[in-house]
Amino acid sequence: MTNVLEASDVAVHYGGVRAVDGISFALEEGRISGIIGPNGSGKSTLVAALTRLTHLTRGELSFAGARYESVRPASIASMGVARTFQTVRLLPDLTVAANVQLGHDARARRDRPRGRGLPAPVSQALDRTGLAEMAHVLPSELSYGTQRRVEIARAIVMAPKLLLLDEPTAGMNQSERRDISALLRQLRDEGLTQLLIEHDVQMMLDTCDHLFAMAQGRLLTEGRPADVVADARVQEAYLGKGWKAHAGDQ
Amino acid sequence: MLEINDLHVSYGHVEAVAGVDLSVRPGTVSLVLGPNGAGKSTTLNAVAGMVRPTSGSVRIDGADLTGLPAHRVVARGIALVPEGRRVFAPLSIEENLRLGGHTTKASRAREISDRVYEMFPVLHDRRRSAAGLLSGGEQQMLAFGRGLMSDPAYVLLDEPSMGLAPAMVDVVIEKVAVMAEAGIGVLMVEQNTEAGLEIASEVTVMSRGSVVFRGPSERVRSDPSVLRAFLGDAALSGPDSSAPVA
Amino acid sequence: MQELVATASLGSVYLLFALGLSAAWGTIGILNFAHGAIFVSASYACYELLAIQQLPVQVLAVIAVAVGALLSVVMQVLVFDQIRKRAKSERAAETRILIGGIGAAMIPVAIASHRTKNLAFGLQGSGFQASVWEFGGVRITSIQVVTVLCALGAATTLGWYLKRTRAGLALRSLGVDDQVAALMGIDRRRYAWATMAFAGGLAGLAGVLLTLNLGAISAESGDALLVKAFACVVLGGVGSTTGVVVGCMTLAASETWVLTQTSGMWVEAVSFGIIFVVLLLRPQGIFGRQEVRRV
Amino acid sequence: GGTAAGPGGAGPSSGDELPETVKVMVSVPLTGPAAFAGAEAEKGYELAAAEINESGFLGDGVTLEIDVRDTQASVQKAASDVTAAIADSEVTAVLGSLSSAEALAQSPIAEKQKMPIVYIQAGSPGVILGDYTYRFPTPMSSYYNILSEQIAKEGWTSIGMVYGAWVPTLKELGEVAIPEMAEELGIEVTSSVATQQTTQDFSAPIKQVLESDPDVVSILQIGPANATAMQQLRQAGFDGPVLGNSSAGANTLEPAGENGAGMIWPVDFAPGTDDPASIEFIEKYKTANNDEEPFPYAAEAYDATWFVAKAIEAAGSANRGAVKDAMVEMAGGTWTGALGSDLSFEENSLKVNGTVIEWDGTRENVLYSAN
Amino acid sequence: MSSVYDSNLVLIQSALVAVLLALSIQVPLRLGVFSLAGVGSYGIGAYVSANLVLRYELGSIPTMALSALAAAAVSFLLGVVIYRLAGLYLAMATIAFDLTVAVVALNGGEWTGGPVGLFGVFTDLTMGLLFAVVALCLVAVHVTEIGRLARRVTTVREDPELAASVGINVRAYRLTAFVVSGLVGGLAGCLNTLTRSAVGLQDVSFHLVVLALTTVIVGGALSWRGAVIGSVLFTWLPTALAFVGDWQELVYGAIVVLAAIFLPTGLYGAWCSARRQFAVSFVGRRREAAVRARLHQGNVDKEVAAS
Ligand SMILES: Nc1ncnc2c1ncn2[C@@H]1O[C@H](COP(=O)(O)OP(=O)(O)OP(=O)(O)O)[C@@H](O)[C@H]1O
Ligand SMILES: Nc1ncnc2c1ncn2[C@@H]1O[C@H](COP(=O)(O)OP(=O)(O)OP(=O)(O)O)[C@@H](O)[C@H]1O
Ligand SMILES: CC(C)C[C@H](N)C(=O)O
Ligand SMILES: [Mg+2]
Ligand SMILES: [Mg+2]
Repeated sequence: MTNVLEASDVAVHYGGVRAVDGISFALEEGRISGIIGPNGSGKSTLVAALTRLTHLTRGELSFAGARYESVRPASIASMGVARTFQTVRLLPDLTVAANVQLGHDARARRDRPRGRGLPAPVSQALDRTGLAEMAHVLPSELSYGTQRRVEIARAIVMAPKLLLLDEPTAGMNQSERRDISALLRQLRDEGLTQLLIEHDVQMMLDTCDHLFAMAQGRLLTEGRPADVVADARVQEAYLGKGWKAHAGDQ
Repeated sequence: MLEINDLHVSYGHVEAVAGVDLSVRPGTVSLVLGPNGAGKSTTLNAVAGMVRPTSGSVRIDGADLTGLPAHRVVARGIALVPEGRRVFAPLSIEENLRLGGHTTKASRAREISDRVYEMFPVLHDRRRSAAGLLSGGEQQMLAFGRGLMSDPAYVLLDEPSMGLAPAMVDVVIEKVAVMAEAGIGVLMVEQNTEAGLEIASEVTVMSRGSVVFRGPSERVRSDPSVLRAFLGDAALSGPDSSAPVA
Repeated sequence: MQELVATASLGSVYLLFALGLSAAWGTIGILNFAHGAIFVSASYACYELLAIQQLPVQVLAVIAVAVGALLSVVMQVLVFDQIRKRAKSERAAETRILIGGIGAAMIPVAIASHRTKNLAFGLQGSGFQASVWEFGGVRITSIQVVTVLCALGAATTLGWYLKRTRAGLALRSLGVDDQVAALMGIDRRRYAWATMAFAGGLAGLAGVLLTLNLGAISAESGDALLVKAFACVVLGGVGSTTGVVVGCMTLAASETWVLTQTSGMWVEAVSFGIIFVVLLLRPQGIFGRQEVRRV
Repeated sequence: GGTAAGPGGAGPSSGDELPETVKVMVSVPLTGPAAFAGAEAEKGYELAAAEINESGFLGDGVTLEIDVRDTQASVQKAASDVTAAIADSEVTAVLGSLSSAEALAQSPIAEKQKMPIVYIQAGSPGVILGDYTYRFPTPMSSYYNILSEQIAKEGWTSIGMVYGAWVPTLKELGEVAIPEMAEELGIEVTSSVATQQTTQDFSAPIKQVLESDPDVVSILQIGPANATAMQQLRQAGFDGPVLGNSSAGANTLEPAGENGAGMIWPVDFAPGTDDPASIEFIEKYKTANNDEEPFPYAAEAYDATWFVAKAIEAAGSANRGAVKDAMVEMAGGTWTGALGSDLSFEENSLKVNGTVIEWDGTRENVLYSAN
Repeated sequence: MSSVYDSNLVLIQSALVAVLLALSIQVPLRLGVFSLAGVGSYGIGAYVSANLVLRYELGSIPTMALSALAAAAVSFLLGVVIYRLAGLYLAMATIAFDLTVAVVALNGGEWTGGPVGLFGVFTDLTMGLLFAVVALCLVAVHVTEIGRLARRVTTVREDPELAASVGINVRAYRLTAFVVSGLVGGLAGCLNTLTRSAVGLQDVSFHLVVLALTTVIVGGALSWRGAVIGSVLFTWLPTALAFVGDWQELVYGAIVVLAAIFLPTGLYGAWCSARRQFAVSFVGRRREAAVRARLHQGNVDKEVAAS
């Protein structure tokens, strides 16, 4: 198995805050990797570093074997990396379809195939995220959970080699999450490598092939999801009693 | 008692909430469930005065608050912790909390903020830094803490556990239970159904802007199929049926 | 030495004017381009009043403050509140508020210039004559002293109020997100009116003091001051009271320096060059806070 | 048709007889910063037109109609007025703006499209372009040196200046006319500070000028700035004589009160004159305007209107080309009117002798007239 | 007809120039760059073109090309320098730039004619060419308002970080905004000089900044059509208001205030929403209703039911 992305000794410090503090890891091709970790442990900052949206205090990044820690953020997309944001970032004046099309624009220069219809990949992405009926609505008219689906659709339509998802299902209920989880797995089966951040441990267990646990900007442990979740340090730092009770039920 | 009667809210000619009845007794937690777009947030926003209901009424102990602007609703003892955190990004954590206590006596506000810091030590560590720099979960903690600062009689929580790590979800849920014990009426929208059900005494399920099920939470806890029965058709429609995800 | 006096007095005039502008902009997010018109109108109202009734300057100052405050609140109610109510987002409202202010400014200025036939007007009807003191070759007028004291007093009070009081914090929160501020129990309108009254009052005071200081102003005098005050606020950093003070004094010092050291042809170039360079080094102004933004 | 600079209208056709109405357009600022001057000028235009029509100067049954338009202090509007006049085949001539910026926009259009235009005031070089453009009177800089007499008489030997470099007329005075006059008199210019349009506080430049310790200070500003500069000059401790310019007139100095007293400046026209033609105008003006005394703008406008009327009469035609020819002829001779008697033209601008006046804190007094 | 055209010729020319000046502010605005440097470019274009004609006797087309390029080059350098600034800070820095150009114009000696300016700038510019040049600019801007480019422009304005994540080089877009603003602004200044045959200090002043901004905002900030509407309106307004005499400034001000309040998206925006309203209420109501109905359907919490 080859590694799509490798990071070595990555650190991001903001003044005295060591948001990410020396992390090395690799994302294997064709797998869904997950990151769990307490709030403020540096997960989103790590994604920002991987997508060059924040500076690196130190460390090296490589994608498909090529170093990229000093390219500009806009080149990340053409490398084949797409992402969603932890907070919904949609353009309020564009319809849902146009917001999704923005992702499509990144890879296609022609945007109107025939007539006035949407390009095939766009309609497909809308279908897969359950947004087909809402294509011509403005984001402000959607509820929070539905807005998050648009974020996901915009990322997958870019047909990336690597997809980074920062809490894509926050604000969704369990069954909606299961749908998204199924979608992600299907995408994996189609060969898409993914990095998923979620606080829903059950979902992570169901979705991920590999799990990283972070705490205080460092990697606590990594491995098979069930093993990581069973790790005492992870239980201590992250899961709390609620999970134990739930795990007992199972 | 907080009573919501036949509440209707429209955005333009879309009716987001179409005749919702709800009530919250002091000292209890009332849980609202429902799919995305059901109108849960809209209901809470209408109670808090963020949007104007088109008809229906909101009362506390018989006194009418329907359509009052948000700042006057706060004065009547209702606090809303809005969806999506919405902390004052450029202001410090401390200032965010002080703003939460804008209508509270200074000494009382200090007392509450001490408790918030105790609950979320990370907020205390970073109390002078700008709220906008916090991680998503940390901001959620701050938003929750800020909501407590007004020392409300009723608190409306819109997905308080969103983005929180499991251990923090426990802290928040526990805190909500404590609040209810102290006599505060809690109206909570929560996607983390299990956690919510643990402390709720009543459950309401909304779909398409109206209430489709209401009952005591024991009934749901002991027999989950009850919920499904009440959700009926709605359970079968939605993105799942029309737009296969998997 | 005399340069220092000139700087302090010019800077204080800028300051009195800029403080109000900055107070409304840095808190409730209203960059009022009618501030100059309010300033002129207050002074003009005093001038009209003097034609009817002889009044001492102290009374005139009070009247100017009242007129300025009133006009400013009227603009808030009739223009800015209305724009806010209809704008989709804060950003969309920002430019419209600018334009609304520009339009609103034309109205009182048109009245004043019609009535004065575009001629200079002054407050000599008050019979006020500034005393001139001389200390070791340095000449200071009583009006200069009063202007400096008023400006510094107002700046100190404002700075303290915004930083230390509950209301000050509430005001700052309104500038960030007024919907959530309302959820905290903050009455947006009341604060907005109070702020605008304060800003307008200061503009009125500045109007009278400047008219006495210069002897005469005309209906258009507000415009030039507006650009400079805007520059001072940006230079110092929006939302920082210390910043406004520093911004005003910096601009005044550079202007005085250029005017006294050179033939004066390049004054504007030097002062705008300074603004340019400062913004390059500190994009958020000297005392401004960096925008809080994370990815 | 033609180039973008405008259409080529022919104007009233040449004939042996004048039409019943001869149309002349007036385009001056009646609003904005120069409105006070425009309003005074308007009285002059109207007084002259009334007189011309009452006396039947253009012949029996021929009336001169003046169409007054406000340039609204806008250069575009001023230019568009002239284009409109050119397009209107009934308009014979234009009485152009008194502000340099507006006149500069009007002149090329008029010259190119062959429309006679007569300005007042507008003191920039580019205003007079050729045989279609005339001005009453020459710019202030051309008669400013009549102040030499006073300077020599008082024995002043040094001068310092604070001048508004953004006004063409004042820049010309500050950088050319006064230095030349000083050189001629053998006196020293000790300091010269330029101010900008946005300068409102003059204490710094005044301080710089006073440091060089001149006998006399020259304050060259527009409108309220004159009053301010005088007040600050006095507060800075200078109580000597001050040379000004004619835009300190029209009671502009009143707000400075006592501090304004002692400023002297030359004008092309002053009510205290002893020229018989001027006195005649003053009497007529007073009768028409409740005994008010005329400002120079009214006298200039009065003469400009008469200039047009006389050209039409001499041409015996309302045709623009014919009127222009008449104007060329007249500009070669002498002129007697409100501005004085037997005056000559220089490059299509009326040369005036000038009068020196002094502001005493409440009114203007004539010190002397040049001859 | 032709006499109406003739007598309004100057107004038509002014409107055409105003359209370009408005575009020079609007284009950066659409990219989220609150730059008012277009007015400085206008001044540069105005003075450069006057010199090209007076000194080198160039024809109108080379004059236009060279003065637009000169302004664009300066604007580009400005962009490189102040790229980091945002919002009203950028606005202030660009105002400072404009006023600096004004100071240079005042002190430029024989190159600028100082306060007098330069005059007698006659060329072979025809109305046809003038119309053609403006139309060309409008077409070029129109291309950025449709399809892919429009979406990308919107993204750069609304959310630069999102833009980067979908592969847009934000810096390049923003610098392009400066260049385009310089080109169009410079061209506007050049055309103003060539049509009026004179240039002076009034051609680069704060007043012009205010006018251009007002034009764009009242006309509509998000489309060239807004710039056109605004320019026509503000060019004709003074003439149209002549009948109110002395009070026209007052009426003018009131109109601007009312537009700021009641037309949150400008005149063009108001026209668009009126059209949309019409479409919704008479044509698409049924379709819209169907969409809305779908919006309300969510899926159900099967997890709860199953657990
Ligand atoms: N720009 C910044 N300046 C200062 N501190 C920052 C900045 N960005 C992030 N931090 C801090 O770095 C830490 C890591 O933040 P990050 O958002 O990566 O956490 P996270 O793991 O994504 O948390 P969550 O699960 O709550 O989203 C937090 O404590 C946060 O406050
Ligand atoms: N500002 C708005 N304009 C128009 N429609 C809106 C607006 N806000 C919400 N809606 C619509 O109202 C309905 C109810 O939305 P609401 O946000 O209350 O749902 P919700 O139950 O809170 O969903 P979620 O779980 O996703 O937060 C949705 O169909 C949504 O599309
Ligand atoms: C009215 C005057 C102040 C005009 C001035 N003489 C000029 O040339 O513009
Ligand atoms: Mg995060
Ligand atoms: Mg919601």
